[in-house]
Amino acid sequence: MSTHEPTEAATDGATAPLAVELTGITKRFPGVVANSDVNISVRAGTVHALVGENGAGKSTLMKILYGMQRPDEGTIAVDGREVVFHSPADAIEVGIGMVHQHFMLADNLTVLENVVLGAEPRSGLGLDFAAARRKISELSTTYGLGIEPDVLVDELGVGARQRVEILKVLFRGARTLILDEPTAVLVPQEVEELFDNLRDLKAEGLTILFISHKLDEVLSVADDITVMRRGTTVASVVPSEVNSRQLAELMVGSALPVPELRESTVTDRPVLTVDGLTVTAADGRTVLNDLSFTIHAGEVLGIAGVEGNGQAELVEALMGIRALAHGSVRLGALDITRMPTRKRRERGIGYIPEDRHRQGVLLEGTLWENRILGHQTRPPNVRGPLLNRAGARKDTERIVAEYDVRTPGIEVAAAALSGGNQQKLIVGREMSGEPVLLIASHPTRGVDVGAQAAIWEHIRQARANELAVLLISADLDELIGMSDSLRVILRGKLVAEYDPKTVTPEQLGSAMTGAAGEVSTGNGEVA
Amino acid sequence: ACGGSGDDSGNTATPGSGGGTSAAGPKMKVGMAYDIGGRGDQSFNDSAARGLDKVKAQYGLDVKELEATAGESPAQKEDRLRQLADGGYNPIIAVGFAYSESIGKVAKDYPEIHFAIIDDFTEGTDTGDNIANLTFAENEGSFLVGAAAALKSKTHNVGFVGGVNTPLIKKFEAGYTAGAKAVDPSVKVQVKYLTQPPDFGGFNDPGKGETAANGMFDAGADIVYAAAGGSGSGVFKAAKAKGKLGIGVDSDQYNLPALASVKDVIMTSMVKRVDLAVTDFVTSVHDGKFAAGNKVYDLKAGGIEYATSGGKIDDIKTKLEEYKAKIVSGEIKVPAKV
Amino acid sequence: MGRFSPRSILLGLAAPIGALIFAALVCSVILGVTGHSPIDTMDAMVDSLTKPRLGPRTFVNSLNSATTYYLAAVAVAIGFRMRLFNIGVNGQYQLAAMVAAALASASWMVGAPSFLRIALTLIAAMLVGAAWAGLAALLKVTRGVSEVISTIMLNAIATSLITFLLSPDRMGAVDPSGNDTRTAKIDVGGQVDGLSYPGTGSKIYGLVFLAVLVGLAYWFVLSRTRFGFELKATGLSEEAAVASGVSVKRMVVYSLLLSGAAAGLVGMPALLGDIYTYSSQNFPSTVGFTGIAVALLGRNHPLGMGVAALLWGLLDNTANSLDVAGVPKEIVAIMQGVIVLSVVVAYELVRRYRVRLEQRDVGRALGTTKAPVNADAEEVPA
Amino acid sequence: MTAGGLTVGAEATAAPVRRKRITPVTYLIVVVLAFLVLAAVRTMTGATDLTSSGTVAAALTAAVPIALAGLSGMWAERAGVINIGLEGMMVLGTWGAGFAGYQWGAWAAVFFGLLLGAIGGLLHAVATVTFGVDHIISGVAINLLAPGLALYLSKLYFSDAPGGGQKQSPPTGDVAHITIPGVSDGLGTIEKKEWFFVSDLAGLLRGITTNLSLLTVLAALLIIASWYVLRRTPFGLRLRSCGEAPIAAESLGVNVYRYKYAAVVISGAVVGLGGAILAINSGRFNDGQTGGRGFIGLAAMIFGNWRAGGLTTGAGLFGYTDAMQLRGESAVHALVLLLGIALLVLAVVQFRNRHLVVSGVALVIGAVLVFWFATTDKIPAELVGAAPYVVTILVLALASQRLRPPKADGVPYRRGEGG
Ligand SMILES: Nc1ncnc2c1ncn2[C@@H]1O[C@H](COP(=O)(O)OP(=O)(O)OP(=O)(O)O)[C@@H](O)[C@H]1O
Ligand SMILES: Nc1ncnc2c1ncn2[C@@H]1O[C@H](COP(=O)(O)OP(=O)(O)OP(=O)(O)O)[C@@H](O)[C@H]1O
Ligand SMILES: [Mg+2]
Ligand SMILES: [Mg+2]
Repeated sequence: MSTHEPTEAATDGATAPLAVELTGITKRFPGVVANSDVNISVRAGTVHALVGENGAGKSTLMKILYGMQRPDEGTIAVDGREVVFHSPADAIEVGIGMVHQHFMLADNLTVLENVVLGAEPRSGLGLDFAAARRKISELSTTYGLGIEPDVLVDELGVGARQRVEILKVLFRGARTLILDEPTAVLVPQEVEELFDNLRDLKAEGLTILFISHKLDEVLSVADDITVMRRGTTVASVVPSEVNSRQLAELMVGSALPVPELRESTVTDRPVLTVDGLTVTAADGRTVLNDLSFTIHAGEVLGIAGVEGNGQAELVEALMGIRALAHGSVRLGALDITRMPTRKRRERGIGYIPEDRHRQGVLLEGTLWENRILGHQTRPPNVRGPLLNRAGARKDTERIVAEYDVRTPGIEVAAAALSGGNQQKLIVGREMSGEPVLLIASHPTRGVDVGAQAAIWEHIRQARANELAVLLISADLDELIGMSDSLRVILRGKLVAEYDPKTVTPEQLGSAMTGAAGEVSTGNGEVA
Repeated sequence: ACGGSGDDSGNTATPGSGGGTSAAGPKMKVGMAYDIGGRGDQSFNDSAARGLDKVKAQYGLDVKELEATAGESPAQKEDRLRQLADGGYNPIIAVGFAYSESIGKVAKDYPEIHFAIIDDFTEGTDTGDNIANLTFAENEGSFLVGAAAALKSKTHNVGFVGGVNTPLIKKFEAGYTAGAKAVDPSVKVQVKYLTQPPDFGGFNDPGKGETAANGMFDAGADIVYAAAGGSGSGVFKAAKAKGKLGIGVDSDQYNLPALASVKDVIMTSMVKRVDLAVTDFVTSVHDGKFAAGNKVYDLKAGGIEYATSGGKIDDIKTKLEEYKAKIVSGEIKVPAKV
Repeated sequence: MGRFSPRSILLGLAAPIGALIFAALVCSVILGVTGHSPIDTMDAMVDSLTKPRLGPRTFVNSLNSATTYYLAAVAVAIGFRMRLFNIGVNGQYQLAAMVAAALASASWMVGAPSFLRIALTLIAAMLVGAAWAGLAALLKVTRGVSEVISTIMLNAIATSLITFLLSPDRMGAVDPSGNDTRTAKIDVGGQVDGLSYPGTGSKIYGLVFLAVLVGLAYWFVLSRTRFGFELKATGLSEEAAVASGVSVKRMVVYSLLLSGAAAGLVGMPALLGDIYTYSSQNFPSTVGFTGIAVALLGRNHPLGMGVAALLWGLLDNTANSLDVAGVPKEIVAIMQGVIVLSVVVAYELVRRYRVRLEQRDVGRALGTTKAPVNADAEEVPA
Repeated sequence: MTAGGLTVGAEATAAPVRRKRITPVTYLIVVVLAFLVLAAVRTMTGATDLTSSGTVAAALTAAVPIALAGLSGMWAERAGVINIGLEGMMVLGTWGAGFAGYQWGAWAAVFFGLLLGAIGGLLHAVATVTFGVDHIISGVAINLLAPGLALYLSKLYFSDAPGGGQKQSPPTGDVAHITIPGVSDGLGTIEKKEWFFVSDLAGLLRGITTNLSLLTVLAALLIIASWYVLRRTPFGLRLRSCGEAPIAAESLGVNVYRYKYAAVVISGAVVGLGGAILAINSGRFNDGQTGGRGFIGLAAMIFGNWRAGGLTTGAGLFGYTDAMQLRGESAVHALVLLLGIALLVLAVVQFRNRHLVVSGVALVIGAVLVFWFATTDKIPAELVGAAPYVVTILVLALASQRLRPPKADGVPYRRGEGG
């Protein structure tokens, strides 16, 4: 493996003109230096990948290049000319477009409105809807995006939203595209389609800056790779000279943890028995259709699926947040179909919600108040109807210590913690009070490798102590590595069952998109 | 009787025993506490202000005028009166029955000061040796304008717009209806109150007055009596747009600058001489002739009148004077309640 | 970093004091520009608190106003805590005061022991207030009607209903002066004695202790009970509360009922301690809206609202003195508005500063404040 | 505490599928049917005021300030700023109109109303956009400040003006009113015949063609213009994007602060105009003149689902019942029957949609109302004034709730902190 100083990369590609050159970029936030003396050169007409741990400063750097943040030090040159951006408008002006890590879409506006926003074609005073529609259809066919301009974004799935984001950039005639983790929410097949699109774009001479945590993807699509660690560039490599393991080690500075369960602890004591679970939405659509499964003590059941296929509804139904239209749910021998959420939690169901900021923590509450959340009827947090503040504080200290939550104290607001540390606090809380069942939605999403490993380890230990786990994740490696058995959910139905020991991510991906056709249960071996 | 027009300057006034003023001494200090509308409401409070202005010019008074705030507590009313009393104002006039409770309490603590309250007389509440209650027989005046309305109406259909549904305004209604029926027992009297207490917005919402009056005109009325304070201008506006007539209240509204644009539809007004009551009262204190207790300003006392400005009722004046004479003589007893 | 560190206390004080100074400046400018002397105005306000007779009276009146405002603020704050906007405190307290006044003055009550009568009156007021607020709760949880609209509408409906009920054929009584519509007077047995204060004949409402009690209860319930925790949690994040097993619908109902019950008490100190009748003329009629301002100014905090209520009461009760001094008393309302606005701006600025400090502390604790150039020092747990 | 309120109870957030949109044709059919029922009730009860031209005209006058308040709220909230300070800005508008009107006439009054309202809006924008103050708090502060300021200035400027006072301005004068002569008279003749539907329609048309204030026309144009600007122009799109997804807007180079400022200042100007119209229609500025119309406008806006057409309907409903209750008790009595029938129809509709509980409640209330109508001659005068409020609550409670506020409404925004 050969790595060289970032500056050498520039000389390396001296033959091609530089589309973008960032020199000496430094950006400080209160308490953090997000970027420190970063240097990157991007050759025109290439796909340049940027990799690094969570919080390494990738997004910040890209936001600086896109004019959303102003660097404290350093310069930006585009096509050889030095530029200063005051807002994204300036960056768009010189042909830079960015697809953000999180969707930047207004749900209640149409695709057309989202796309033209800020760059509207006009006729007189008004917006020229006809011209916009024409141009969008044109772009959509050219790049095979399959986008209808007049639907509300609200009605689109994640894949389509991602394509709308790309369309937004193309609509503005960008020559340099920044894609910040565009594949995080896509299944392998969608990722392939996206990469095909990227290759088309590259062929037309566009330059692409691409961020991903999925190193295989990076290796398959990138021409150059820059590695960032703790706010600065540590290496510049070309894909042909590294493998993903080496790349990962460059990122973290040490070996990668792997999600895996060591030995089976599955018992034959059913903890959660779901039978014919059906859920309908407010508008009468069936969002979950006749789901049945059982999780035993000491078993992790993984659910694979493209986001938006009913996972969220399933979790909510199991937690008692959403009512069932039909079917029953039993916890052990107890029928909990109509039990309110609190009672379920009191009976020993732990819950790691998918969106920690919205559902998992009170951002403005202190850590010990967050410790009480969801456990407000149980010791050590309460005595009867009264709070036991001392008890809660003490137990928070325990969690902070046991789960390695990095914080200056338990009186700070949860908002002051980084996402990974918030997640560790949530995991610690939900593992308290000896739960019998853990419902874990994306427990390691957006968490860095160290914290990820710690969370896996905690789940493993609890499983050994006969915890039953329902695991939902978009990370197929995590699903395969951490599950005792796997189910695939598609359009609100459980369509396939696999043995995690033998299944490949590609197989899972096919089943998740329905591309597997008739494979259903037949293909999978029952665990 | 009218306030004497004797001397122009207060300095030459006769020294009064109770008034606390003397020829050589400082000016007599008069405190006035208005109700919510305050000076310039073109109505009730303004009438009191006119009286005050007159005596001020006449006697060279030192006056202090304060007014109430909407929604305030009784304690704040009481405090207002006490501040005047502590400030050495004597006499003190409270304009409006809202001061009824407070004046009773305050007067007890300041026996040397003369108080007057306009529009209220409640035994045990605002009565005392140093309180004069200046009240009006609004029903009598309303009777006369009711009679005028019935005499003038071609449709035998007249209207009454009350500002807020309070007993006081009901007194106007009672007199008005009685007057109209006395002339023409078959006359139809439409009645509408704009708001219900504690919402007193009805005294100050011409828009509501206009809508209500329009409703009455559309339903056949051709003359509407606006016992609605500031909302009356809306009634006149409606009348003007529809070529009908309105009757004013409290002052001679024909002559108010604020109503100049609609004066030609103001047939008459039921005039309540608050100004007269104020000048009478201040004069009495000035002259050392303060008298506690209820003084009723009625037709007989000249405290209630009907206005003839504009000449629209010149033709029926004799008839109205007949009714007036009968009321004064007691031959007609005007009801005070609906 | 403790909540009570010197820095924290200093920052906590900086906002309100800075805001008050700023508000005084703004008002001085307004006064100056319109030809009134800010100094004289200040003088008049100070005088109203220090002059013999006037001073003690202003103080007592302010305390009495504050008592009423505080109760209204608590009523509002119970809802605000969970982002429920009970704009309807105004209607709730008036309706409650009217019914309670009718009950307390009812002839069958006259013989009863004083304590019992007062207790019954208070309970009735709370029940009526809660019931009227409960309508809004019902509409919200069953039909999703925004409580903002429904409580605005219910305020207006309460006004009509009160007038309807105040008729002597219903709950009202004939007023001897014929000038008012009101309930019968509550006789001595149903009244709550006031406390004398040296230098003035005005008395401090006996029910000032009720306000203190309500404040204590508010503090205790919110910070020490499960219910209070759930209320706060719902306010901070509705979805997190749902996920943690809070039934938000139930919380809406409970908190609106509690809020309404507290609102029901708003009129009681004045009713039982001073006015003794519900009168359409003379009963304070806008306290509910004042309560909103006081709650916001006091940041829903039991002590903060107390300070805010006192400040409000003081300002309100110096208005007459200003008028006497020849300064338009409306400057008080302007002052109140400016204070609310500048206090929240100041709090926001301090909050931003505090967050930066907090993040810096966190950064320090984690050792990321200084950018490590070579990060190999820290190893990742395997 | 952040603004925005709880979402509980409003099931609207769900249903990301394509919703059935009401086409103009169905809308028209529903309106015509409703009017038929109204005409039928009028014929049955003989309460001509239900559809008389006078009622329509009065309703229009009453509705205009409320509609403008609602429109104002919509401008601000579409850009993500909750404006509960409408009431205060409206007060500023009334005062501005009083101040300018008596000196320079009614059109100057209009302009000053706009101007003072806009200044109020600017204050709200500074507080909420620049300083990130909670929108509700800022609004409450403005509601405190504005009436105080108006009164303070009144004492200064109006006390000594002829026809003015401490709490009111001298007369403002009025703008021209238009009547289409032949049409109005012809319709008047038809209206008097009391023919079923035909006379009712004539009353409706006559009401909007007779003695129509130019200010009403102005308000109508403003509503249409607002719709056009917000829905059909780049400016409007950017403004709405700030209320739906400000960070997305920022990421496309939209200066979110600028659009929020623009929206809130326009909001202030619009409600200031509403205040000015109120003052001019009343003939002058008056303390307490707005009487909560700002809040009612806010209610109309929520009622109308943050849409121009919807809030106009809400304001119209309110103006209609308000006009009715002021014009005559018999009409309000008839209104009880109308409401009863409407509820019974709703009960049937909801029954077919299988909303059994709602249907049942509507049935019971509807039946009670019809019974009440049948057994009484009039409604107690004290309760008549509550009619507009009761009707609004009932409509909101029983109509299906599909409210969708702008997503980032009331959410604080700071540049460079998102994403
Ligand atoms: N607006 C901000 N204010 C304060 N700190 C910030 C801000 N934005 C980013 N940071 C900090 O800067 C660091 C770099 O963040 P950045 O989002 O660039 O990381 P990243 O490499 O994109 O991570 P990820 O893989 O999780 O997306 C983080 O530690 C974060 O704490
Ligand atoms: N928009 C923002 N405004 C203020 N502070 C921010 C913002 N974004 C991030 N931060 C701060 O940056 C720090 C880290 O945030 P972030 O979640 O991006 O960290 P991270 O390093 O990516 O963590 P993780 O690896 O767990 O995802 C926190 O202290 C957070 O409060
Ligand atoms: Mg991150
Ligand atoms: Mg990132």
